[in-house]
Amino acid sequence: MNIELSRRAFLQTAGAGLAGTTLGALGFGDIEAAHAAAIRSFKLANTTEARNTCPYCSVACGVILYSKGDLRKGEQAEITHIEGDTDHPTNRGTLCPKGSALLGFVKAPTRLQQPMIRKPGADKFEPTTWEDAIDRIARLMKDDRDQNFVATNNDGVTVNRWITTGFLAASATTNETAFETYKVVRSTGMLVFDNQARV
Amino acid sequence: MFPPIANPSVTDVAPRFSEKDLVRRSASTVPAPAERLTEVAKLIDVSKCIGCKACQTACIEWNDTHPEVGVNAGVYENPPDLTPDMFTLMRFSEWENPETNNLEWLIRKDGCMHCEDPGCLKACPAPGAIVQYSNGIVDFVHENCIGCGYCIKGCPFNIPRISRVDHTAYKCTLCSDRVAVGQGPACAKACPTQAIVFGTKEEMKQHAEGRITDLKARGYANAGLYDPPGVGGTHVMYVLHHADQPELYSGLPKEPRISPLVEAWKGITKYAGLTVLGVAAGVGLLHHLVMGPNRVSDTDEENAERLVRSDRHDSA
Amino acid sequence: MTAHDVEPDNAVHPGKPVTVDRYTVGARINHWITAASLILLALSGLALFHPSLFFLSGLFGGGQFTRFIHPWIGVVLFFSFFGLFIRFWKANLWKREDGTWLARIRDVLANHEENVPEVGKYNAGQKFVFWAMSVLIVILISSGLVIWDQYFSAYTTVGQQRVALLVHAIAAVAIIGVWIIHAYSALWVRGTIPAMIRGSVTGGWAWRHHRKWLRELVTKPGGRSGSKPAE
Amino acid sequence: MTNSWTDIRNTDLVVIMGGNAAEAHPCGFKWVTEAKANRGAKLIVVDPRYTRSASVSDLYAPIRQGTDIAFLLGLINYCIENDKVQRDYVKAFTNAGYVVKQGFTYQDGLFSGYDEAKRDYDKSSWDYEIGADGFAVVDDTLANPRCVWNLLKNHVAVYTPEMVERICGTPKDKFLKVAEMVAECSSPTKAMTSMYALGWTQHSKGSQNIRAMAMLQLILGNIGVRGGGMNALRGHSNIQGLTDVGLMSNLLPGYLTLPNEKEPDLNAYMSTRGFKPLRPNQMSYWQNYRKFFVSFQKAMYGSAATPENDFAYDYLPKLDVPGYDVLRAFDMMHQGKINLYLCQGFNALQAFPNKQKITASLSKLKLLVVMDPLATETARFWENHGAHNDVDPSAIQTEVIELPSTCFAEDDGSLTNSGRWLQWHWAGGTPPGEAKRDTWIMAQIHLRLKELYRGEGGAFPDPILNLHWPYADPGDPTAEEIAQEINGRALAKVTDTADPTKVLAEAGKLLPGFAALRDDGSTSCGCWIYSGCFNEKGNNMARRDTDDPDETGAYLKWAFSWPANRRILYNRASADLNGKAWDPDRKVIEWDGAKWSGYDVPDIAPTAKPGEVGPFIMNPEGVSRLFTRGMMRDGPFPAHYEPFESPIVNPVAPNVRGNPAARVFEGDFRQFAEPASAEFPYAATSYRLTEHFHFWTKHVVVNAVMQPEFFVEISEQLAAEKGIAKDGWVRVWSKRGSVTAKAMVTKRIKPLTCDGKTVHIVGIPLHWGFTGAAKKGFGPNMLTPYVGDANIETPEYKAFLVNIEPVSGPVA
Repeated sequence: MNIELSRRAFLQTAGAGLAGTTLGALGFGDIEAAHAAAIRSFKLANTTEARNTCPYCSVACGVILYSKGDLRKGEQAEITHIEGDTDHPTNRGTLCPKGSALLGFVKAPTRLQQPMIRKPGADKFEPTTWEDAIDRIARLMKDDRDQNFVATNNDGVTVNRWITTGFLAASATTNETAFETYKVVRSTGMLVFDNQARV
Repeated sequence: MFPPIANPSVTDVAPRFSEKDLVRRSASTVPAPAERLTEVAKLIDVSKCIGCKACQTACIEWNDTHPEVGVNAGVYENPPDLTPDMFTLMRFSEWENPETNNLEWLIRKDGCMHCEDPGCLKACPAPGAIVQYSNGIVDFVHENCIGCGYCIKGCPFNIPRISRVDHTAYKCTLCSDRVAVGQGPACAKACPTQAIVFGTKEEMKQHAEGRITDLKARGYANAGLYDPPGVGGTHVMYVLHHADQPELYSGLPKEPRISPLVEAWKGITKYAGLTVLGVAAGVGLLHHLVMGPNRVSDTDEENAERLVRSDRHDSA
Repeated sequence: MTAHDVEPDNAVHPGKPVTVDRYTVGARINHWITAASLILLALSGLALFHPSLFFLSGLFGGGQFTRFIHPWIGVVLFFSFFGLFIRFWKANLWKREDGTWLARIRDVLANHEENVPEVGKYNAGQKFVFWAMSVLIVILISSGLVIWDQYFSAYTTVGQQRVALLVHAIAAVAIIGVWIIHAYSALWVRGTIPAMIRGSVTGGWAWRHHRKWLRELVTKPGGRSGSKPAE
Repeated sequence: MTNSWTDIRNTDLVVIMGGNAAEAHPCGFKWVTEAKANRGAKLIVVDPRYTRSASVSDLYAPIRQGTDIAFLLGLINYCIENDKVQRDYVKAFTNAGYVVKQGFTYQDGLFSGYDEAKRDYDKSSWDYEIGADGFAVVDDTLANPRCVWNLLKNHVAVYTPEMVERICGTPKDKFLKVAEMVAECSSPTKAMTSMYALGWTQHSKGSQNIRAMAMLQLILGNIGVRGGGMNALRGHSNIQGLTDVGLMSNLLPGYLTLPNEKEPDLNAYMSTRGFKPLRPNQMSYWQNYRKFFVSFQKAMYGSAATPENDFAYDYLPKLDVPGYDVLRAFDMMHQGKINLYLCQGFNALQAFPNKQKITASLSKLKLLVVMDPLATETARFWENHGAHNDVDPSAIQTEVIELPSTCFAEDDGSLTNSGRWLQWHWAGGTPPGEAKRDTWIMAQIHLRLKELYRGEGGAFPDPILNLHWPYADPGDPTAEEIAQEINGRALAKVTDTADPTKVLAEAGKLLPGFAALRDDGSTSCGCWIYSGCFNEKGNNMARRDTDDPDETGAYLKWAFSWPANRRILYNRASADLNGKAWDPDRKVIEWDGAKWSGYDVPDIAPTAKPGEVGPFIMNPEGVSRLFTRGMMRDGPFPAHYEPFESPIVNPVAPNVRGNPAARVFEGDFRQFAEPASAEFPYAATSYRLTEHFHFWTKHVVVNAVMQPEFFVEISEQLAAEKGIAKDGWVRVWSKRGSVTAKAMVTKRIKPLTCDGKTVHIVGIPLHWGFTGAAKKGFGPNMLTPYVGDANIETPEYKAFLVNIEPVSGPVA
């Protein structure tokens, strides 16, 4: 192929093309580029709502959990978004930096998934089953209680206390969990029993 | 209390504005929309802001961005700057007021101002990568973005950031997806003290008036609204206690405008440049047509041959 | 003085017509790499320069790739041109006759070269193109680095970047203008392009346009080879 | 809180002291900004640091941590001196006129009856003169030099503005400005609200900090009114509920107390409770104590609790010490006296003082069980994490079982907020992996234990075998079932005591409220103060009606507020002696000639006549107490005591170190720095940041982004003195441990001048550990002293001594 000719032709075309588009650029034409949708589709469409309260501080802001799937229909529900509940008189839909990021708590990589046990002296946890874990806890509790239960004090007064095992409740569990916990713990005679309100 | 933003609906609703409401489109022209939507605005009352960063976390959650866990750099700003994954940032500045001798901790939520005359859009070379709706929202369309970073240079507020992952520019969208279904932006909904409120621009100006009156009553004689005319006004406005000194708030520009350099680049240079090139090409063409090519004549060849021969004699 | 205008392996080959070596293979490859880079840069740069030319980004597979490749081609151009600069800078030093030549540019444009003084390897117009290219490429690469967002945005302020953008745009317009002169001249002055393709010109071409250079070549010891044509 | 979050909108002056509401409770703080914006309310912040609350305040006054009582008594002194007292309120609604026994004294920082060896008081002199009629002697003219008012006047006289400046480091002009603004609220038409939290509780005199402010609020007439009150912001979402339900060593639900071993039977137990009125006509509501107690025992033990066995009184353990609080528990553990420990979502390793002691204590356990949604440090106390948890796993013989529990998003139930609202929530997501609800876990433990006792017998199995367990699925009780149990049920028909024909509840039905409780075993009720939360009208905690007539912020139809859906406690005090609102614009309830009514549920019998029955119905006096008799361990009035670790010697009582009645364990005293220590010259304090919630949110990537790394805050002056660069690294150490941190050098902390000495403050936030998404870091509990408040044993986290130096970088 004759390079010189082809180059010449190309250069001439380019020159003409340039002149032509310069006119275009000065306002004598318009380029139609493909339009792309600017606005994201609304991500809460077709999700299921559940009313909840923020588990962090005691302002107890109302939040709405948005999920794919409906627990109330017996489905698996995956929470996809959490935001403030505007109907709530205290927070009126607002949330603090913790509340706004609640989804990250629900889905934290460090959420526990299964019961684990760490044997004495071991340097890591091993998986166990609920069955084994509860059995082990109950067994050790009973053994310790039977061994250390104080039925009467030195003065012969019935005291029925157990102080070699302790229970520490938190302060983000529900009142219902709290009361059931109270029943289970106190019925054993445990006195070393406290909750986060202490600190 | 300013009416809070209602809970979102989970039923599918059609967006209230779309392509047909564009008033500007980068590197292209759009037909004027039939009628302009009511202008919206976000008002940030710095005097009510407690710097809690709820706006930042709500923004991350809503926009599904993934900023990295950084380090502490001896300041409260985290991340240290806006990033492609952090569209808004609380900036903190400690200022000792020389008039009162009191410390003031001036905390400003930084982010896109949604200028009426957007410098980013002006600078953008990619058709349709930046659009402006008639309600005032300036939005980036990532499918069209080429990642050149011209928007950063165009922006008087230094807002857009280019992603190192997909090489497109990111900034606050004013939650266009929420506004499109009648919601307010995620940050405004989250803001615990309603330091951020959202509504029509007129409402926001009115609301600001009330706030400024309150601030003046508390001794802030220079309290005022930041809605800079240099960029045609903004759709994100501030109430400042010291409106006479916006620079105190981590360098909020006092009289922002699109840089004259950018104006020159996108104005005169663009047109003059192409004209010069067009003319140059045209002159060449014309010269060729009139004068024709400059050819070597047979005489020239003979002269050359003669020269070569004579020289051989000389040197022989 | 004369040595500047004569590349060591340039030679005159007697014959009919006489042929004169003008560019070595290396110089030609170097030139065409530079030329290709410059053209690609102009095309990709224009795509980013003006919306109506954005369609040119299609030549590069779209805006994203245009944005990506443009600065890299710039780097290629810079080093490639640097090679040309090393080769040719001496031959482009300004000489007395260049002033006269320039003063009589009208005659040149009117194809009346007989009225201008004899010039060496390059005439004043070519020297202008050479030095303009040199200066503009330095300006373009340095301003280009400042606005190469992907790697260098952190090293300058936005204010500096804005200056760089404007400078880059103006310099780019200028260099395209220079290029138009260069390319047009090559077209207009017939016989020039083969010099950069085959490496040689005819004796008549040299006599007509660069007589002084031809004389120097002829008088240069070993300036003439046998009758073998240049390969 | 005596009031609610939404009530703060009604205030004229907010005093944030001992808290940092804007940072720790941003959405509640909204109502402060609303009051400011809509009512022109003012905000005062008193804090060692210029906090984010201070950033929106009208007045900020610095204070040295641990000196709040001096500041507050200084305010009381100012108000009394300048006659800025709501005199009618004080006379009618406080014990100002009550005459105190001869023998009560306060001298050299000590009240009468101090026993240095026991670090305790004989409190017998701290009481009223009792008249021949059996009632307390009262001088309504306040002339008697031994009446509470005059004793108080004398007690606070030493706290002059100069003394406040000397102790607290608060410049006198700032203090006086605060005092002027506070004093204005003595007007019946002005209300001030106090918002406080752990900045007041986490001191060796935390309870007295709060009392001091409560006393100020009483003399200003701000208790019971809209926009007033003592508002504990509180920490966790259900810290109020867990306390209400009594999950503490010495408590039964509803603030009933566990018997001690000096109370062998129910009668002995009741003899010190069920208080008789100290003045004629008073309600003295604790007279109903027996009804609450018996109903609780019926809820616990059902048919096993009978009149014959004192309603299973012996099933309850009897205390030999005031309580096995966490500090005592870990001290016992440290001595090897505790074998098993179960943590239900409480990160003990990070939360308790002197981490080294906590690690050593946990290492002595046989078994540690942790139930938590997240991977806590406590469950991994045996794991080596370099300097952040420098232990040798092989040397730790504790078996650890970690049980995954659900989080809020995965269970139904109620939480009680700081405004006492019980709010129901609904699950929205499926639990991850094998995570189980706490209710399931606790049921499983109980059933397994019961099975073992049934099969094997053992030590006193009766309470376990007879624990009332009335759930449809015994292995998995539902939240609704338990909520109904808490509310209470009629076991037999319950009728009105005044009108036996009127049936309050048929047998088997849910009780309408605690007024229907009986002490004969015919009712059961898990937690009397919650009664009414889930009755025959339905689950009142789940109510979502936002109706709020006249926008008072009461929201009576939203959820349920204990007690009896009351939103403002002591709201009878919002009206004057005749039952008319002190401030007509701020009416809560008023007497219409026959009964009390208004925007809230009256906190008094609806027909109790205004002149006769006092507004503080839980007190046998019927009035509030400026002088608290023998009810506090460390004195009937607050007095300034320095923290146990203090940069100066107590200026008002140089010979008293710390709170003289605070309990200090053997060995811990040796680990305190001396007062005005040269070795540990800087006053440190610990606190939360708004970006994080305790040790949870470091597991949340977004929050880790917001505040990624442990740091300490110091003044520019201290940084210059020590050569510490902004963004540099520092080592901070106390007598108990050492941490490495990034330095945040700020103008927001300024050195104070106290007792003529420059006191530098070191601020230490608390959110980091060695698990989660944030950078690994230290907790302030590496440094904090092992001592608690004299009354409730909350650890002294807010004031201790450290030293600081620049270092080149973190030790690996």
